[in-house]
Amino acid sequence: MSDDVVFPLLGVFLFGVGFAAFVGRRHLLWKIIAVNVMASGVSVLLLTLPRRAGEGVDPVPQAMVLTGIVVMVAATALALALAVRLAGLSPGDGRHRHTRE
Amino acid sequence: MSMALHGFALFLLLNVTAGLVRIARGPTAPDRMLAAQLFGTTGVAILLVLAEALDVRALRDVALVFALLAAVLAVAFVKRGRVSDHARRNRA
Amino acid sequence: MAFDVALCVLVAGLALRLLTTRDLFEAVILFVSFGLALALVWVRIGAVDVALAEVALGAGVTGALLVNARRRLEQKAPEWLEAAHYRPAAAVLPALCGAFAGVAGLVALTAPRAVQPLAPRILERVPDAAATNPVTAVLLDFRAYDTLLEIGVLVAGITAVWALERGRPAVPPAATAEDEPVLAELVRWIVPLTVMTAIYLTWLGAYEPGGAFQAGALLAGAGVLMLASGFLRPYAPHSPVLRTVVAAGLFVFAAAALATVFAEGALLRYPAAGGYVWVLAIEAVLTVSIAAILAEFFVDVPSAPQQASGEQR
Amino acid sequence: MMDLLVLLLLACGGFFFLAGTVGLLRFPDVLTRIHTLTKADNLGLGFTVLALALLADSWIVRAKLVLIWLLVIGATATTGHLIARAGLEARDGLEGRDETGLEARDGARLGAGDH
Amino acid sequence: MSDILSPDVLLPAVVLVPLLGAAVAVASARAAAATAVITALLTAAIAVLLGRAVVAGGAVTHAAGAWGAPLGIEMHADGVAVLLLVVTAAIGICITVYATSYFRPIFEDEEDRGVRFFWPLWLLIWAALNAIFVATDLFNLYVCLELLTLPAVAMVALDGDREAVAAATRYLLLSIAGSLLFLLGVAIVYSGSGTLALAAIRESGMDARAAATALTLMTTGLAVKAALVPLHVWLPPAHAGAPAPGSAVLSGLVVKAAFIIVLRLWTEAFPGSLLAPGADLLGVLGAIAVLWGSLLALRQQRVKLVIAYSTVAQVGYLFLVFPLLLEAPGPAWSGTMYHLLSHALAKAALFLAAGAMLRAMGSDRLDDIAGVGQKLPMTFAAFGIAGLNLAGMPPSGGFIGKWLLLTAALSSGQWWWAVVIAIGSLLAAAYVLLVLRAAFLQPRARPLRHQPPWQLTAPALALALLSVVLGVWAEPPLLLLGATAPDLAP
Repeated sequence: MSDDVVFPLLGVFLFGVGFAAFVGRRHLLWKIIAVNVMASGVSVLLLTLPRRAGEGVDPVPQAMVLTGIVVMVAATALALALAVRLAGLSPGDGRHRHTRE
Repeated sequence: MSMALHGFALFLLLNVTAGLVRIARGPTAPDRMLAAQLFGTTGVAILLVLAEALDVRALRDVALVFALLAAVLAVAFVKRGRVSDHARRNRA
Repeated sequence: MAFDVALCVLVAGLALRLLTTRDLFEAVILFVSFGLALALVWVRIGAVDVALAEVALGAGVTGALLVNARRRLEQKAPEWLEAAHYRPAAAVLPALCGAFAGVAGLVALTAPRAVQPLAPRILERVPDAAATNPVTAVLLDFRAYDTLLEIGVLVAGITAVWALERGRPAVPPAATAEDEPVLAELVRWIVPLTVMTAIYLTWLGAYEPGGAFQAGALLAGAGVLMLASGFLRPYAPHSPVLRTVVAAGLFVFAAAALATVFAEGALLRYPAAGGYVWVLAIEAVLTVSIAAILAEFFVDVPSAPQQASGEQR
Repeated sequence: MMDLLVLLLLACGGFFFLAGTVGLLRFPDVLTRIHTLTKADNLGLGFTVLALALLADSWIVRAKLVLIWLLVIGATATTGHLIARAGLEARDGLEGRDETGLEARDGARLGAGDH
Repeated sequence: MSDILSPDVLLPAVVLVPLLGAAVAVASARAAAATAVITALLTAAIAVLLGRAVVAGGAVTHAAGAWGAPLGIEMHADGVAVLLLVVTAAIGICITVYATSYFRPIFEDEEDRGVRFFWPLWLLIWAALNAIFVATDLFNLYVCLELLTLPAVAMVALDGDREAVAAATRYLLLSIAGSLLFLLGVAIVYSGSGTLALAAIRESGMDARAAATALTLMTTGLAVKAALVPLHVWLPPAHAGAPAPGSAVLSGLVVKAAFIIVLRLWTEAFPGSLLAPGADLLGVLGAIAVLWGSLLALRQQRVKLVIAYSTVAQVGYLFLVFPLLLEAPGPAWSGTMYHLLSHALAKAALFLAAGAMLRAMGSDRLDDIAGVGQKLPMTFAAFGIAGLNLAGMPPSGGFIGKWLLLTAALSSGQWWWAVVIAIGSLLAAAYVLLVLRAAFLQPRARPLRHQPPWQLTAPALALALLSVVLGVWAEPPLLLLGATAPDLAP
């Protein structure tokens, strides 16, 4: 019985703290980590919410979570690339295209 | 036997939880790497035990993947984790 | 069960520490550990396919990506590690957001389940699908259209990263076995085994947990190992070979979709006789493309060690 | 009889895993921690694998178990070696040991963060 | 074998063809431009043919894998979807022509302008847009949204200056968070209804409280992507920082795609009884967006920023539909969709025109374009005509959209929305005139650094004229829209 509650609770917790950290932390890398924690929370909920006692796992949410994981990897890689690029540019770099004197 | 295996899995999990304190405490990066290493080895053990206890063959494949990739993080850390010329220049 | 509760406490604790620590390296290690602990959660929930993907990605690509990004940040902008960047925003908004999420989650938790769930209806039809593993059947048959678009997302991701890394520096010279005898020995053993396991997982996916994503992520892990240790030189950024391999998965999958629209009258409806062969062929190409894309994320985000970082551009 | 043996092996495995964790937490520096951890954990996993091999119903499963064990040993040995080298330099505090391509000193210091 | 021109082939092809084109454009940098042009022509032709088929034979449904909902995913093209596909095709052709010239280096210090990445990114965005317009499945929409977001973010960062990269980063992070809110909503819906098909959710007898929660989560997540005030902060720097053809896609279409999803969730997936409580809030936020966005547009010094803030305002109009739908569904629905379509054309035209100014003068600051109106007649003609749309003046399509919205507001007795619409139109006229005044009434003209070729001027003018055609030739589109007005009976 408690089984049916403990994992969904974990999902809610992960999503909540992830969301709070996403808003609350300024550092880009932690924002990126925070959305990943949020995504984990959603995945847990996707898998456990539809579950009923005594049944196997629904394959549809499993497929959704797999898709979601891959999407998150792509998004994370892009976010990291952006962060790294941003760190390498000082204010005013490459602005000539819009404000050529 | 299933009870014993479940109990053993729980023991391993608690063991690894304790070991993770080292990640938080550090103090150096290699210490933290070690704690992750502990997680890797114990994780493999937990997966193998659960595979037997739950009778799910596929978990051994998960453990196999785990074992195959156990070195990736450490290698990435040692070979690419080192710090910049910038820091060195600042120190000089 | 005690194990589940302990596991949840562990995952929750890891997440808390991960999100509150101020040490970037600790966060990287915690993030990887978090992923591995999560894999145990998937195991306990019974989602072995997901566990396999989580382990393959978490132990291989994700951690390495973060390690690299951290190093590049330190190179390019050490001030990012200084205190100003760690100043938290006002506490009210995060608290509100967390509470909002919490309330929404609790409503979801207490809401009644569907009167007519989908799972039994899907499981009933799996024998008609092109794979006997229900998850693979959903991914490559029932909801294959989603998977096709998802490969598009991966290709979009790598194209985007490439676009950001225009004019990236030259690749470093390859390492030799003399430089790193121990590592060389490990690579010599691990890589062939990984390739074999990846082939096995691709093939296995039709029947049991496994499939293109898991195999691709595993293969990418081996790629990252070789790239990081210097035994594999990254391809030149825009080498035609690399680009072709990256695009092949999307191209083959989309072409198969178009072909089935013409031949079978519906997108990715496989021919009655050879559905299994179609799925296997698509999965094989996808595995290679996914592996190439994931490994290429690693090459690009950090790229090679630079001699004179900071001054470039 | 068989069950007893399995339980015994599991207990041994558990003991070594515990020893590894205690070592990781209590030992004074990186190098000693590496030694205990890699050795103890590999032994612990070895006993566990042995126990599971007794329970296994086919030789394929046993072979897989042993393969996994060997892989983990190989991985920990290599990473232990690499981390040790990094840790050594962190301890010695040598400047610019470039012949190994390592500058883990900085990694260590930055890794230590603000503790 | 199916007939190549049967709607059952055209419907999936409208998504698959740009995807295939993108794959080829990724694989071969050399063939990317040619691939993109061919793909654009093909996709546009498919969209038009599909439109003809739907006009002639009614809505088309295609069941992927022949499973049918709820087991599999269905694509559905009705009147609205077809209008969106055709307008997207028109914009798509123009942008493709424009981009063949826009990225050519002309200034001495310009190196690689990233055009070889523009093509695959643009085709992926097009595929994602088309996929969203014909989607009928919640999770499918999530994947489409991600397929839309990643290339859109890359598009913003393509020019590579710091502001653009910072804007792209913010856009990506907010967007991911929005997607995850959406996905949490999907989890709740799936658990409570046992289906992901939009139409089936309503009939599933899902718990009302859970449905309301899911709808709130998904609307919030999408509001980020649609840049509804107060979640709009990422938009102006992102849309102004992207290269002009990218800005045109982002402002003209990408933002609207998120809105379309919100609208379809509210009208198709969930019962009308859920509409009432949240509708006024969305309307108020929309009204704030109209006023605040317009006021900020007036204060900008760069043409692209003026246009970007104008997008914030114009998106606001779209959200006025929610309070109006309940009382006056017919005109509210048609008016909003009409506004959306004509604004998509006009906004794309404006950004393309701004890009031509940028290429001609090397800057889009109001000071720098002072007095150049006569030297760039085509460009400023496009700007002026598209500006008519924003101000809602006849004979533009924007006039019809706003007129219908006004009708809906007044006939349902909610005169306050009418006031907002009127003030917003006046402000829009003001910021368009601000740009035109700088270009025509200020004396000190600088020499053109570069005479923009026809590829940079004709597409903008064509789109601007199309937005007027939409105003003059309004009956057929309105008929199509009327046939698809939502049924909100509780």
